[in-house]
Amino acid sequence: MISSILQIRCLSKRFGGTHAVREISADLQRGQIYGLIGPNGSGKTTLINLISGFYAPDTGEIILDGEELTRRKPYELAGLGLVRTFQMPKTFASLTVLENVLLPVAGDGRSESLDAMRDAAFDALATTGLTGMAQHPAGSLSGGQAMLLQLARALMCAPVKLLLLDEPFGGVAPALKERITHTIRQINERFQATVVLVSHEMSTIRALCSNVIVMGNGQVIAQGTLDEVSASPEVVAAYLGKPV
Amino acid sequence: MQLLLQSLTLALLNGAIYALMAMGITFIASIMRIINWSTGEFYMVGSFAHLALLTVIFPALGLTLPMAWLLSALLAMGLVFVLGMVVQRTLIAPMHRPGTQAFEYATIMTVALSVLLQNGAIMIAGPNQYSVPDYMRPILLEDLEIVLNGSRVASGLAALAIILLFYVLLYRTSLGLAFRGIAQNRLAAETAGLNLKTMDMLAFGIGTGLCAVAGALLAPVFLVHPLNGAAATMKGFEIIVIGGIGSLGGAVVAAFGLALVEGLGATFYRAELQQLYGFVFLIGFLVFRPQGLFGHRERRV
Amino acid sequence: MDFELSGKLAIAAAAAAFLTATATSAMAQANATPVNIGVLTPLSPPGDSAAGQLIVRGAELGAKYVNQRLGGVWNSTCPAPGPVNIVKGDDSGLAEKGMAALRSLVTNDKIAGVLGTYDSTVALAVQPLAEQYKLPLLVTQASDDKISGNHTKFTFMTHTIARDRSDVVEAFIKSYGFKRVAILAENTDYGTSSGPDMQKRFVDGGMSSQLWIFDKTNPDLLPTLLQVKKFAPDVIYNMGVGAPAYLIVKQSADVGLLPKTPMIISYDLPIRPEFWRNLGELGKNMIFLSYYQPKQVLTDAGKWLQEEYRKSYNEPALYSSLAAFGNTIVLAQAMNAACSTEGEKVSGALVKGGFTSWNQTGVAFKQSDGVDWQRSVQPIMVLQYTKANQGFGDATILYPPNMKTGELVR
Amino acid sequence: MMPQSSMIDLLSATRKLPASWWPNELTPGVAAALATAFLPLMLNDYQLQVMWVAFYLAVLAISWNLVAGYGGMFSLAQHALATIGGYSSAAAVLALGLPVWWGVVCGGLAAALLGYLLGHATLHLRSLYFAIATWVFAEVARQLITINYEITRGAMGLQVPYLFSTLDPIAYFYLFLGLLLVAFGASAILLRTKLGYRIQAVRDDEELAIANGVNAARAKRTIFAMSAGMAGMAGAMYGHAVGLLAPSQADFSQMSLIIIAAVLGGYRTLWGPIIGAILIQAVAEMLRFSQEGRLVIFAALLIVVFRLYPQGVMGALKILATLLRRRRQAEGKTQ
Repeated sequence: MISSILQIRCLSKRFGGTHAVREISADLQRGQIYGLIGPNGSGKTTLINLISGFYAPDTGEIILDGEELTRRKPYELAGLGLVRTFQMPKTFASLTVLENVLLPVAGDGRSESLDAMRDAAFDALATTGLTGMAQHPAGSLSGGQAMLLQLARALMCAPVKLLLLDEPFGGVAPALKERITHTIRQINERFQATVVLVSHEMSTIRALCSNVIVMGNGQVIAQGTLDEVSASPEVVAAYLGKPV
Repeated sequence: MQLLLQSLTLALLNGAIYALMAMGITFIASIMRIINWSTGEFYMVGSFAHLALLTVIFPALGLTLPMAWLLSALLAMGLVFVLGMVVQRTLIAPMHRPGTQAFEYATIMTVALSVLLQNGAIMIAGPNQYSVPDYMRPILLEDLEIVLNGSRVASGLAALAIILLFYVLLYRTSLGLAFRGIAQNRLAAETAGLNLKTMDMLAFGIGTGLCAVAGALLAPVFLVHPLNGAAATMKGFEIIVIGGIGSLGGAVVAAFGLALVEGLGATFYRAELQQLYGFVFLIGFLVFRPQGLFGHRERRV
Repeated sequence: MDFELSGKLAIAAAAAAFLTATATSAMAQANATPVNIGVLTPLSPPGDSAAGQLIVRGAELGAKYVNQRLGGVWNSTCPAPGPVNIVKGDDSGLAEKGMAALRSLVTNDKIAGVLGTYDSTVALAVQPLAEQYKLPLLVTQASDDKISGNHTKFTFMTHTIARDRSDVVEAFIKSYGFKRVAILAENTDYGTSSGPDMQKRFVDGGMSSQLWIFDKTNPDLLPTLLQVKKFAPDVIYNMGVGAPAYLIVKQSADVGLLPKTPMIISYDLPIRPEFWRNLGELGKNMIFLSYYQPKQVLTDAGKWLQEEYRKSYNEPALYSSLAAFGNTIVLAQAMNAACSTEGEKVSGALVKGGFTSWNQTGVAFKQSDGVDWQRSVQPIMVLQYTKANQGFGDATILYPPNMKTGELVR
Repeated sequence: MMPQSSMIDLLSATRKLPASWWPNELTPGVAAALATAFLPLMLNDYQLQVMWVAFYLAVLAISWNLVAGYGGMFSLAQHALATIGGYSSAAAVLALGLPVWWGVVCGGLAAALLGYLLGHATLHLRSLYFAIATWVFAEVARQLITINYEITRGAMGLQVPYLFSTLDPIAYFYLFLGLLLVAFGASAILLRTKLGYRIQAVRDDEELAIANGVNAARAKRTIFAMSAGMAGMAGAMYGHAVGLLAPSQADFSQMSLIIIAAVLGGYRTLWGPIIGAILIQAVAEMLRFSQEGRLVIFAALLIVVFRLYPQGVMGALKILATLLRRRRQAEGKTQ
């Protein structure tokens, strides 16, 4: 039985003179929640963009559940079970919240009718606590609610194999953080989905993640439990900006 | 040979004129991220203001100045600068509402404005075409058997001077620095403490003023009538695409390139396709280099 | 009884008196009812609104003339129904707008006839409607020969078609011994119908001729003119209308064609006051086609028009205005001749012909073969200015030979 | 636990779900069309002519609203696509000898094909460049039709056969009413299909749509081609209703009119283009005393309405409805 879900081999990406991601290799296990941490500019968002197909890598390959992703179009990835959220919570502002949640079902390559997925959509809304907003335009949501909406959409991308979350707690009211944590757990449990969580909040990382990956200067500099990596001298150096 | 030489000379003069025509639309597009569809109409308003100043108001005041045409053209530019700012503040700025795509809404507004100004001019100005007296006597290059229209030369030189002044404004003043910052990144510029409202208003005023001075300078060459702005709109759009939005140098190079392509194509191949040569040139850019000559690709995400 | 009877009689008499009075006043009112004549012409883009305005001016002055000088329509032999009134219909130069405007003129304004069409497309589109409504349609300035070639009962044409102009220009050019003719035609119905026709004529006649069609919205004609220069013509025929006509003159000078090469402007643009303001010295020696000349003896109506036009607009009337004026008074005369405003009768009267217009030629619509079906041919003159700022009246008449007043100045 | 208001929302949400292919907007649309079908009993020829031209303009405005309003592609070629539809139909009828109805179909298909190719070439461009690119396409089409006058008769106008043997505007009134109903119904249904959601999602946020599995490029191309086909078919019918084609139909002033109609009525609304087109025609007829000023007044009207209510007449109506509802609720409370 293969328990590995995502394999990254020698992934690199340059922007002009800056080497945003350099030769990263990693292997993520099915059903785990990973924390992806590192100082600002260490390449976390670039890595997410590479895995989700928004950037084409200069070198390297990404394999999701045995499928090579690098040659896939970004929109095909959702159908393969790879779902991501954005740092600035994005919504389809002129569609209603309900329509937002149903949108993945309207994506290319999905055969279910919108009608058949209605109950699932309401389930997703209930999980994220947005039921009362179903008929409101998504543009009227607060930042935290919009983040929850992203997760509700993720629930509709079933079955989710890999969920990439870019700063889901940034600027979110404390009351909603609980909801977000709860939803992430739900997705993780329901689909046995692997979650990669980029965050600066160590308390939520500690609460959610079994494993932590630390990036610094475009490379993975440490991996392990939070306690293990906190003890690593490279990590301390990267955060404090001192040479090793 | 003589034909080629003459064609090249004329293309060079046209290039300067096209550059001035396009400067305003490019500038507004780079700052405000909208297309000013009423570019041609501000050009037309400028030409009428110039006509009125030069042939009615100056004589009525008993003004007889050397280079009165230049003064009059600059006054026309000033008038339209103010008009442009008023239009921006009252009609275009309010369209930047949250939740709307500013580009579409502002563009629709300028389309409506162009219909209003054009047909208003038809109503007010009537059916005739006007011109102003030539600015300079024709220049005869006898060895080459080339005649140059004095007004073309004068307006071409004035155009170059204005472009140079505009260059100084953009690259040697703090206001220019602010404009360039906004053109790069509106959000960052706002965070840096620039008042985008005021800057947008100024940018629209300057852009329309540049269109207007083009119309004024070209009054003896391309005449004054309600529909004379069509060429300015057309050249402006072509040059925006070829030169790349936000690049002053790109616009100037594109203007000369366009004038050359059109001039040579129409002189040495079929003349009735003149405007289509420019379009083909432009389509080439859209397909192979959509960011234009000096524009930069925007990073996504 | 008696009282009752006389009472009844009195009431009856009073009623009769009342009825008579009402009827008379109603008739008086009916007499004052204006006869509406429609002017269907381009007054907004994409149509050529400049031309449309001139046509409207001519038609309105035509109505004024009919009312002041002819005493309205049905003035002599029939009980007069009243003055003529002009109703404008804007066709924007578009066929569909023209149809709607004509239907509006018929339904809302109950027009008794329509004139003014400027674009051939509009004329061709409304022609079947005029048949349907039995409405006399006087085509003022559309020049496609299909219009008269369609042989419809209610369409009448006073405008020159490609062939007429070609005839005159060809005869003129031949008589002065020109051998190489450059034709510059705009890409409107005017240019694309006459330009190729004329070039073919010249080539068939053993001359050398080349045709350039240019876009009306393109203000930079220098490349075209450089080709013209390479062709080295001994005469240039300028078929621009409005702005392009001026631009051809100005830019011909820029490439050195003017003042060496004679240039013919295809219509009477040079008689306008802004001609000299716009062109100055360049206008010297300009040859142009005109449908009249001030020294030519105009009819009383024509003289009246020029005077009134100058009073109203402070400039001489151009052909567009003259033609619309002529159409208006011809239509009024036809109504008078028919003693009716019914389309059938008016068009019958029009075919009988014999109307006064602004020039001495008069107007008659014979049902001749081909393109001369119900078309009144107007004489065309070729004039030339010989000095800068010359008055229109002082221009030399070069053609036709029987009106010639001087020699061509090169 | 759940507050009462959100329970109500939930219930109404369940009702308003995109469950059925029959969209809510379609019922009043069909009702209005049926009511309109009786209008010829009251209207004269001229009014019928004005109405059918309004319907034609409404169809073009609907097709433009579909790409620009719902699809976020600010195209400026709708008038040219309609013109191309007209000339393609003329080619099919005059050169190939096909029946007029087949010509109309050919016109729609030709415009759809060109629209697809144009979309393929330009849809990757950013909004500003895309607008200019489509404008260039329109301008090239206009100039080519004008220049090749030996084939198209250029500005002299190409005479084409009428669709019906009669010139009676009643026939064309019903023809264009039918076309309008089809165009309205098709867009109402389309917006409730998966493709409709895809394109609206792409309009709101292309990246997010892609991340949710939407092939944005394909959705845009498809909508663009459908809208072009709608315009082309309308243009072809127009040609056979007027009996004449001319390059002036591809003049930019016609595009301005389409934009004014769609935006005045209500940008990004289903009813807006129809209301706008009819309003424009009605105002034009009321302004018959000032024909030259017609476009000036339209433009001024658009500027004022658009400035106050960016959602056009539909937006103003919505605000009015909300105010009325609030007042009624307030009255209900006081009683």
